[in-house]
Amino acid sequence: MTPSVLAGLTGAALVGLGFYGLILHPHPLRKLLAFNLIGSGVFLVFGIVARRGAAAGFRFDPVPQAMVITGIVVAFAASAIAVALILRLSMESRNVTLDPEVWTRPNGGGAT
Amino acid sequence: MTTLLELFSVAAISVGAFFFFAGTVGLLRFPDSLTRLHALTKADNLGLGLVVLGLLPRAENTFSALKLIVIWALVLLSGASTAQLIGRALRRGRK
Amino acid sequence: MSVLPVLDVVLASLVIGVALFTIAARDLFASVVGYVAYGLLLAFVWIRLYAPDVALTEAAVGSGVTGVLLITAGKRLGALKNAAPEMRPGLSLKILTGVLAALVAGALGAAILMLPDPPPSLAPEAAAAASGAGAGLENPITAVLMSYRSFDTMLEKIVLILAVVGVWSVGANKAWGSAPAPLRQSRPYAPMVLLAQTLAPVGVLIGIHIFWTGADAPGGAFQGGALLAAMWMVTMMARLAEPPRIDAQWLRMAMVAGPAVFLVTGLAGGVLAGSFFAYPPGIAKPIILAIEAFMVLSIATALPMLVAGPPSERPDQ
Amino acid sequence: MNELLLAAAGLIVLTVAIGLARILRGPTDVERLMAVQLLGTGGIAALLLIAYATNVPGVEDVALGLALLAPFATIAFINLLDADQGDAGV
Amino acid sequence: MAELGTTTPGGYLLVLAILLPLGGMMLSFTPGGRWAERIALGSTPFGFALACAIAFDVGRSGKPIVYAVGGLAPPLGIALRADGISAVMLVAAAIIVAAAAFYARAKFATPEGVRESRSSLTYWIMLQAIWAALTIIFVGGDLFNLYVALELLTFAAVPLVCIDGRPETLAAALRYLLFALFGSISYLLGVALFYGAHGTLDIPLLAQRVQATPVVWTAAALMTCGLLAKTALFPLHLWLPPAHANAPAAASAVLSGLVVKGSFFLTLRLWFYVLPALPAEKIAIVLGCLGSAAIIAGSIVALRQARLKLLIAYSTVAQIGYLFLVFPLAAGAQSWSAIGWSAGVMQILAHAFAKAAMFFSAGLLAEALGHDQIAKLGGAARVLPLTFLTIALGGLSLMGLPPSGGFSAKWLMLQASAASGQWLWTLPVLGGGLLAAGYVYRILAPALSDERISLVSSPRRSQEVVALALTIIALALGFAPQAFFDFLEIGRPLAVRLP
Repeated sequence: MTPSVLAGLTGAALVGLGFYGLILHPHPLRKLLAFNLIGSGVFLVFGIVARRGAAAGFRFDPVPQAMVITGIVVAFAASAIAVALILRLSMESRNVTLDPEVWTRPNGGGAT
Repeated sequence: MTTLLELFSVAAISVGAFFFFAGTVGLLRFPDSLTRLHALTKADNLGLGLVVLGLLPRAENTFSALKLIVIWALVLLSGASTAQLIGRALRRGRK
Repeated sequence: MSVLPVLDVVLASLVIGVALFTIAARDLFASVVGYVAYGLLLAFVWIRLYAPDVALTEAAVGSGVTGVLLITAGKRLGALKNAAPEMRPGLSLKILTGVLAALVAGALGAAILMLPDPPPSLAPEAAAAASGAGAGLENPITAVLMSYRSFDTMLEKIVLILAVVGVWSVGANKAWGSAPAPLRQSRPYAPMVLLAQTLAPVGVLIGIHIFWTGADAPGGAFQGGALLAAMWMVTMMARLAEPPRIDAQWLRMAMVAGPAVFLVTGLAGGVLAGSFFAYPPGIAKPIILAIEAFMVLSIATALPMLVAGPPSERPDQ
Repeated sequence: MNELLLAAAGLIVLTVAIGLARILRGPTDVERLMAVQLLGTGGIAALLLIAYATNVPGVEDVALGLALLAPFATIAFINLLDADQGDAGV
Repeated sequence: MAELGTTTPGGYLLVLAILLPLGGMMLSFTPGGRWAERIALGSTPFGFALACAIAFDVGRSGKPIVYAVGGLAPPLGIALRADGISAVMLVAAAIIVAAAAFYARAKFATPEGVRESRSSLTYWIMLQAIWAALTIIFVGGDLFNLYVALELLTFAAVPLVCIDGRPETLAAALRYLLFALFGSISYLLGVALFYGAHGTLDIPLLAQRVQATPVVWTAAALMTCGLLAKTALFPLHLWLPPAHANAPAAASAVLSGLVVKGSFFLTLRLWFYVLPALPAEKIAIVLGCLGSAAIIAGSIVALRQARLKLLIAYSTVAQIGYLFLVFPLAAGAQSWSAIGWSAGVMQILAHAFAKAAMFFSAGLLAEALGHDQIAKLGGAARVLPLTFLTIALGGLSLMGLPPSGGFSAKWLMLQASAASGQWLWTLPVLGGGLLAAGYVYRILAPALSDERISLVSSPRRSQEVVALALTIIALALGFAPQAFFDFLEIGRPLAVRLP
């Protein structure tokens, strides 16, 4: 098994693991970690695509690698927003659940 | 590279790897946090130091060699400082 | 048979093992620590994929900046005992999700094994562009980021600014304009100050070095900027510097500088080089380096602000 | 010769990986961080060894970056510990 | 196809249309304060003019206009392309963004005595960012570039949801963010596979190269799932109602009217532009069934809502369902697929305008009455006649009664079902119309009663007029001439078929 195939299968496994965590974990920070696992799995898939594309004197195809760098930056920005929201939510309500039931107030309203 | 240098390099790297091994054993087997911290810092400083020492003769140019030394110095510095910080926190009985 | 394949298998199983731990750990903080370790491991995987540029990015962002962000969040949320949601998913849901996840992973794995051979690649095109109309950059990734797909790169920096505004916007109304809370609440100990005082100047040099070599060797604006950002963070964590007020003009100008210069240069390209976001031949490399220098500034200011969080109501201590 | 470097790298990765059991076992958060720190240092060593064995350019810079950022997680953690304890420092 | 990689005469307009809101956003951020509002409002006429110029250019040449960014043609470079549907969407987005900006002046003007306030700076910056992201989504020609635009859209939309900072809005924003992040990462995974299989991400180049291989199917499935999560198609819709109902009206209108259309637009791009060569009849039927389920489920839940804004948000879930009927009704290169295509685009436009107007009205109503409980609306129509006229006319379009864009869309859908022999699709179309009549009646019936109701404050006439103007556009779409539908066909790859 070549390193790139191995990394690709690792990426696939990470996506599966993250997917499982994203759906099942009730805590939003755990969901965020799971999302980041999926993200890195996806980047690994880009990585093997880049590695396979070695040609013309390059040991890799630079285009997908550049995309991974862009992707890492975007994923970090996403994590920062999510963390800010989670921390704010925990400060406001001492309850960080995302369960819609909890937030449905029978007599709520007046939102404009 | 002369044979002697080669031998030195291999020896240093092997001992370095051994120190990592020892550090890990310490981290896992030592009874309490402070002794584990002790094991960790040894592995950090000596293990990496010896590996760097072993790689120095293989460096292609002075700049590469300099980078190796800077890496070691940085790890030494941060290892020592964080060990102090962790030790302090542990001594005060906080986790 | 070489040692390398064995190493690869060890590395892959480690990555999956730590990822599994991150998902399965009972304790929230343990899971966060697992994720930080995971970020480190990924940097190695990238080296094995001949992607030192990505490894550098992963090392700087994955292990440094994200580590601080997540550890802070994990520790704070772990301290709130009643913050943990009560409900636990039932077994049937677990099995169902597990099967679904396995299906996704299986399909993806199969797709990866079925990728065509010989693989398609833009490497030849990139090589041709680098020798012809390209930017005269030896590092093909920098050429992709700054020339062929510069539009993406500019957008990505704008995403960072937007994220900063998004993070600020979750703050309290009356705190608007003031500074985020300090990264350390109390006075620092001497070893921490010493560490920051030594680390920061060395780190700044290394950051600039990595940015500068990025045109021709692995490295570049983002990696260099991320290291500089980390150095600013370490000085703030040791209270050698404080987070700036969010309405500070210099801060906002620094954050906008990169994408703004990029945008203006892109527009100017329409007049001077015949196409928006094209560079005049001959002087492409210096222009790209100039844009990158501003982007380093933007990244070095935006990342710490993302970690520092929204403006705080409490007066600085 | 390169095989030897790689073997050393593999050995180091393997041992520090075993050290990661500390993340699992804890018992305290401090110990979990120690395991990460060991992984960081061991990782730097392994990275340098692999770099010299396989001749990938730029790996030293990656190691340099990792070395710079190694103490970050610990410092952030200590800062939060002190904040929790209302400690004024010395 | 080669000409789709080279710049055409009007191509530079596309770059300007993107850079205008991007530049405006950065320019607003630096000085902050009142400048953000001024720049956002000031740039809307220019953006509208650019969108019209693009539409004019596309119409005149009868071909898509193209710009190769940096003078570098795909596959290495990135191309921007505007065809008929992009041009129409650009104009619609410019109008709705301008309306939202005008409407939002009342609530998001920087208060007296402060240099800058949290909610106003956030609103004006995010509004421009949404506009920029949508512009890129409508004209982007490269799947990765579109990914960055999708993320830009998410990061701009999420803070708008929790702009008033109550805990339940924070939870809604967080749930939205997690769904959206899942959606974009799933999309990105598909992009990786496409690149790995075919070495390009440029839409027309990819369309030439794709074959029905397992890799392509996997990529398409991943991207579609991701986009569906972002579009809030049933059963991935759970995040939408709390997010859209909790945002301020000036934001909800943009979120419901435009933002979900962004990811839907990319779903269209994926199946009709990247993958027209795939035999995707079964996928089209699955999407159509999900859409039908969304129509029925969304409408029924809307019928049971106590709050007006939640009702309107669930109505969005239902109306999104209609959009997905376009997949079975416009599939392939049949004689009837042009009808289905027209129906889909008409539904996007009619819903965008009508829904934005409804949210504006709901916001006005809640501000005037101090609540938005449907049960307590008795007599409100007599004190807020203009607002209720808007709700009634918007409701007309949602139900699909003539004369309205909603009627045209649904009528065309029925025609396409008939022409293609897919009679079953008429059931959700008609059933959804009846249910929509039910929930619109639920709002209007108590409001038209004789009860007395007191106002907390009287609504601003200018805001009421903005909302009414949007509904009038939604109605006027019902009179769209054949030339308009011909325009929508420009650049649609019909000819590409598997042998």
